[in-house]
Amino acid sequence: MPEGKELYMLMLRRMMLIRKFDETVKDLVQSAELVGMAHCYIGEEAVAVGACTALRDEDYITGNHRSHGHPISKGGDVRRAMAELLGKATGYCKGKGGSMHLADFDIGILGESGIVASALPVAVGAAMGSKMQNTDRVVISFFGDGASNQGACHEAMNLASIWKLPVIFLCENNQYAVTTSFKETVSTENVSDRATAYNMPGVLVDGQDVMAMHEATVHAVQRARAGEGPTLLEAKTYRYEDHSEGLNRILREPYRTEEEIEFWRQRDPIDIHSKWLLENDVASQEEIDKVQNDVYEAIGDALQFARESPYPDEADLFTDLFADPIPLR
Amino acid sequence: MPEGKELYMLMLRRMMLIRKFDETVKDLVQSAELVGMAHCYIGEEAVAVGACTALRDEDYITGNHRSHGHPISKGGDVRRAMAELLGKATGYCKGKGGSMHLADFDIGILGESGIVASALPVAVGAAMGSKMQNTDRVVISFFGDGASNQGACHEAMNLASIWKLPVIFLCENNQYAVTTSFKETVSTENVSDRATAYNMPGVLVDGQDVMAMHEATVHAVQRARAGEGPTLLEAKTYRYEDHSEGLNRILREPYRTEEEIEFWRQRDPIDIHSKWLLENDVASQEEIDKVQNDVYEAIGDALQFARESPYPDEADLFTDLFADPIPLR
Amino acid sequence: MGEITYSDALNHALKEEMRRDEKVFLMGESIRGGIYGVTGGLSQEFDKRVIDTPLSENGFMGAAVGAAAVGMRPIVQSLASFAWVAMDQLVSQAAKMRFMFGGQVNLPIVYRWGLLYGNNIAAHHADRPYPMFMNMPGLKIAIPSTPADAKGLLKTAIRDNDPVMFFEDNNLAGSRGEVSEDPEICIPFGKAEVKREGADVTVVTIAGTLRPALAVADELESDGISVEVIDPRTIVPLDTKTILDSVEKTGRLVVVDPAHRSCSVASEISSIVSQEGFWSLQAPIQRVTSLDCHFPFSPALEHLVYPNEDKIADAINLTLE
Amino acid sequence: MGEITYSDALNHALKEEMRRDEKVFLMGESIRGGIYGVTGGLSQEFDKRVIDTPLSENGFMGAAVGAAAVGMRPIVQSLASFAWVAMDQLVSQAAKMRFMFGGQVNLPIVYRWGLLYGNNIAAHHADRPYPMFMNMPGLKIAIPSTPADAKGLLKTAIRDNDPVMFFEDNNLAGSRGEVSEDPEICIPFGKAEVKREGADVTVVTIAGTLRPALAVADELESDGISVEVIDPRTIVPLDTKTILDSVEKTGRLVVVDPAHRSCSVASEISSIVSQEGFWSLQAPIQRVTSLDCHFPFSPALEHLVYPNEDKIADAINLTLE
Ligand SMILES: Cc1ncc(C[n+]2csc(CCOP(=O)(O)OP(=O)(O)O)c2C)c(N)n1
Ligand SMILES: Cc1ncc(C[n+]2csc(CCOP(=O)(O)OP(=O)(O)O)c2C)c(N)n1
Ligand SMILES: [Mg+2]
Ligand SMILES: [Mg+2]
Repeated sequence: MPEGKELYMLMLRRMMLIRKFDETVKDLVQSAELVGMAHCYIGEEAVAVGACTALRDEDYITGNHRSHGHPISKGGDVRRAMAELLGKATGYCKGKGGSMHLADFDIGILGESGIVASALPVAVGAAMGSKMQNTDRVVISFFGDGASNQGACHEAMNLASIWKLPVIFLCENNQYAVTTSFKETVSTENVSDRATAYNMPGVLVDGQDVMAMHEATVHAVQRARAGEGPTLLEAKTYRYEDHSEGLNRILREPYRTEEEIEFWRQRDPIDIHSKWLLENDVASQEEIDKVQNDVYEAIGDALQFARESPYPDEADLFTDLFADPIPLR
Repeated sequence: MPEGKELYMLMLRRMMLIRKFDETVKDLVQSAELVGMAHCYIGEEAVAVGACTALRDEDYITGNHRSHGHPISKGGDVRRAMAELLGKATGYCKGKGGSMHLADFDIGILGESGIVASALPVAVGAAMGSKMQNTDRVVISFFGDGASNQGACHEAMNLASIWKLPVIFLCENNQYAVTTSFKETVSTENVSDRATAYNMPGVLVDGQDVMAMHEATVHAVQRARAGEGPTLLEAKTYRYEDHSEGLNRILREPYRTEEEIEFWRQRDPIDIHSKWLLENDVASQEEIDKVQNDVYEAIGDALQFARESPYPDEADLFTDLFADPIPLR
Repeated sequence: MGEITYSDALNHALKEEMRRDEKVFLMGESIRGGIYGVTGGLSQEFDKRVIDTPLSENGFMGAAVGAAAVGMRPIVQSLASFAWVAMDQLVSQAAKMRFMFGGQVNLPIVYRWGLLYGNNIAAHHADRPYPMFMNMPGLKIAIPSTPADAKGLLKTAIRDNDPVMFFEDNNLAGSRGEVSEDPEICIPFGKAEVKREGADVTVVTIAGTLRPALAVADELESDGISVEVIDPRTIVPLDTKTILDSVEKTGRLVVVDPAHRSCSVASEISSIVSQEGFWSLQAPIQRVTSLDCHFPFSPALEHLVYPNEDKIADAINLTLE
Repeated sequence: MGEITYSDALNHALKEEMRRDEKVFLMGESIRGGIYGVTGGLSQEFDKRVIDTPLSENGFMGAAVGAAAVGMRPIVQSLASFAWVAMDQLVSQAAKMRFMFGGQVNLPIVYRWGLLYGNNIAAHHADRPYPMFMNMPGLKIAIPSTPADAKGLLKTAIRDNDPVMFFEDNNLAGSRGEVSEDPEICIPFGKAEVKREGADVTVVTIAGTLRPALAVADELESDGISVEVIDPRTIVPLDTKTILDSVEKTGRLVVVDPAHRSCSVASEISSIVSQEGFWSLQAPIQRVTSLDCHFPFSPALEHLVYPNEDKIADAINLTLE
């Protein structure tokens, strides 16, 4: 696992990759080249990047509908991700999943779930498997403030706690579920306050600060690997974009103020980290710009790859439903 | 609502009614006169009686599979309850519900659910309805330690809290779910510790002491009527019987010790209350004996009523599915 | 009378019924902002009767049962794919409560389910669970396919004293049609509508498949094939008589249903007709359904799963062979 | 070979497969004590591989998916009526995951569901949801009706690399039959068994209805009516060929299914045969199912809902009219 400068630059790179990836997604939705639904992670990059850089390749993550940041943070391939979004055969899921369902089992990305909170029990199961097989692999399960009100969340956290499983429940509290403020739906002040109900540590982290996210996750990972059980991390963060691309067009009333959005834009995770790199003499502006340029190129390349990739074939429809296939009706 | 001696004697009477009712149920199961499943409340009587005597007739309760104590505590008719258990047309549900599904909507008994924790959201809805209709009716939802691990429990408590609904969540912690100790399934020491996760008071009560149960419930009811929202009460209690009648026959290994059972028998709720009545000169032994005799008579009468009642008619099958009926297929 | 959209027709039904009866209220996720179209403007007029909920479908769909049990008339809004997380309350409480308690309680609840499919929405959002609910006693099920049916059936659903599963096909959201402004016009449950008369083949359609079926019928007209198209509108209760009468006339039946094939409504209607209309049938009944395969995201694949005009035309032709 | 009970047959299958492959483990509520019969003795031999869970079905049934995704082979035990609370994990994860992720992952999970009905257990415990799961792609479904099938199908289910819904009819728990002791005998999925040969009418039975159907067949024999009885054993995959071949021979079909009527497996089989076997049919197909009504508790009512010998005999006679 990278350390020191290598780590810090990797954080920068991955945050920038996500940003550029999702800005491209925005454009593609606007031009109708990308069909279906897409939920951008812009503004929240530090959360997944800080967390996933605390993991080994063989560790696991599960994610949700806001779905591009998690796999990219875990080292996912932006080409295959972009191809998936365009429904191409070269995509992560051969075009069968689309934006909300990226997965790369080879590097522990156990997949994103479009059903809110539905991946949490799966994450618990992966941790069970890890423990039963005597590996020390840990699992991070990403979920939103909205998801925290689902029953699945309760059951998953309790199971993980009583069985002391190596799971980190990482709540990305971007403060809204679609248009509904978490203050109106979560009965405690913070989602992490609920950790006491499961006898696990609950840690509130600044989700705009990739270094803080990383550090908090490192602790939780240590705890998990040591067999001490799960942790609930809550990252306070913000999404700049609509809940999903294009949704605001049909919104009758704004649900958040321009000031609020602006406040959070001032706390941009990439800016904060860039500044930190500069102020601590970790990297020069040129180095940062170079990462930026590399990332632009990588995403440009990914888009080209996706565009040039073939669509799946009719015959592909009839595969992948079962491992031991049966005739389809 | 009764007070003073009238209340204390009512408590005694209802506890004795439940005890005798369920002892009769035991016999009926043994002799195979009662078919299906039956879960006895023996040993836990103080919980529901202490709680329901803090309610008005028009207040609501919901219950679970351990299902005879709740309606009797709320003033339910033992004749109609017993008739229901025998599947008779005169039963509360015309024989359609049976032991696990007693209800009396006329006096706020919104029904027992055989699916564990499934009545909690219903209770929350009744409280919503109460509030929307500007009544000050409150709801008590009874559930077990096992039920506390269901997602429905989490969702119900959070909803009640954010909407400040007049619900009391009353956990009957008899320490086991079938053969599984709550210590192995609940991640906190007490179920009531989870109240903080919903920003509501969590109160641990001695479930063998009907006076303590009553007092704790009175407080929670006041809070609910005042619009201050829900409370989580946890009654530590114990069931003397099998999880359901006859289950131990097929059990391979005992899951609790004779000593433990004996310990709790020494804390019998009816004994404790009788002693209290005597020691505080509220009632004489003769008065207590008289209640006992009355109760024996009432249950004897209920059994006779149930036995002599007719079974439902074939035609009854085709009613009650819909209020605005459609042809049945 | 005027032409309005399917979405607006639903909106009007809600508005009229909420004005008519103050016990009617609405619950759902982010519905006050009207993000999903239909509820726009309602929070302004009815304020506290339009409730934004947390993401706790099992919780609030069960709360609807409790509220109904004590005298309210809740309407719950969600997407069909989110029924899975709430299944226990829908089945164990909404569908079973009345019967189990011997008829002591009425449960006037409308669960409004958006049906998304055919729009590259992928497997997690594309469910069409109405056949499953049809296998569960205690639930009425309506699936309107025109603006007029949408309004008229929703009004009936709201006034009905039983839990109604009301499926709204989002593919029709913007489709337009004549809709009466008379607030007393309700469409009774259990009455199919012959959407197009014909003599040679009966086509029964569910939800959004009415439109491609009508298009095919128009096309085949020029080949001299006369197709009768019937929309049952409610599948519980199901108007078997209208369907059987039609098959008696035509001797041929195609059932089109966007649900997966096995144990679909198409299967049910097919088995009813093959039993009760056996002696009228001159050819095997054909089912045109979604394949028993999840909806893939890719635009290159999705349409292969779903019934379409070609498949409907082929099926009709098969019955005429 | 020896006569053992249906429950013991299941127990043997579990034991043999757990010995064979240490990735196989068991989860469920209070299963270590063996209270539900089948798991008795397993916790003694396999200790940590037999896990008592909290009452969190959605949680642990989803955990099974996660465990399977990383290489384990979980077996989950529950009752069919408790599927509702876990529906999201069963549908959104177990059934959809493999397809949605383009085949990246195998999910070798067996969900064992006890079917209770016909024992005055009332509506909350009497569900028979297999037709609903049949409407959901991605799940294989087995429903054994004899001890030999129970053992052989469960072994196949455990070795299969896909999620299998395995329904165990508790009415059969104590029924006895010959069962091979050879640990390598597995019964393949998708192969119906002709349980009794006959020439006049084909009766297809699901789950526990095999026994009353065989009894009726024996009785009708003396009236000179020869009944063929077929148990599909798995409904996904469904062996339509064996059924169609039989109908080709007999020209008559009765399908018996303890599920509710609408959108049942009986509906599905009926609609398949009425389409693909149309020209063989000499009489309308009859379905004998549970009514579209919940199971009432009362001993006076419950049996009215359920298929029984009389209803099966009547249906057979109808096809012969
Ligand atoms: C069970 C379920 N209910 C509703 C939805 C629709 N939905 C998708 S995302 C979302 C909001 C989720 O909020 P949160 O968990 O805070 O995540 P965020 O979008 O803010 O990242 C909703 C309501 C869904 N996908 N699944
Ligand atoms: C959803 C669900 N899962 C499992 C069961 C089977 N079951 C019935 S009661 C019970 C134990 C319940 O324990 P608890 O909630 O503590 O109540 P107690 O029986 O101890 O009063 C179980 C597992 C059920 N009825 N519903
Ligand atoms: Mg959020
Ligand atoms: Mg208990």
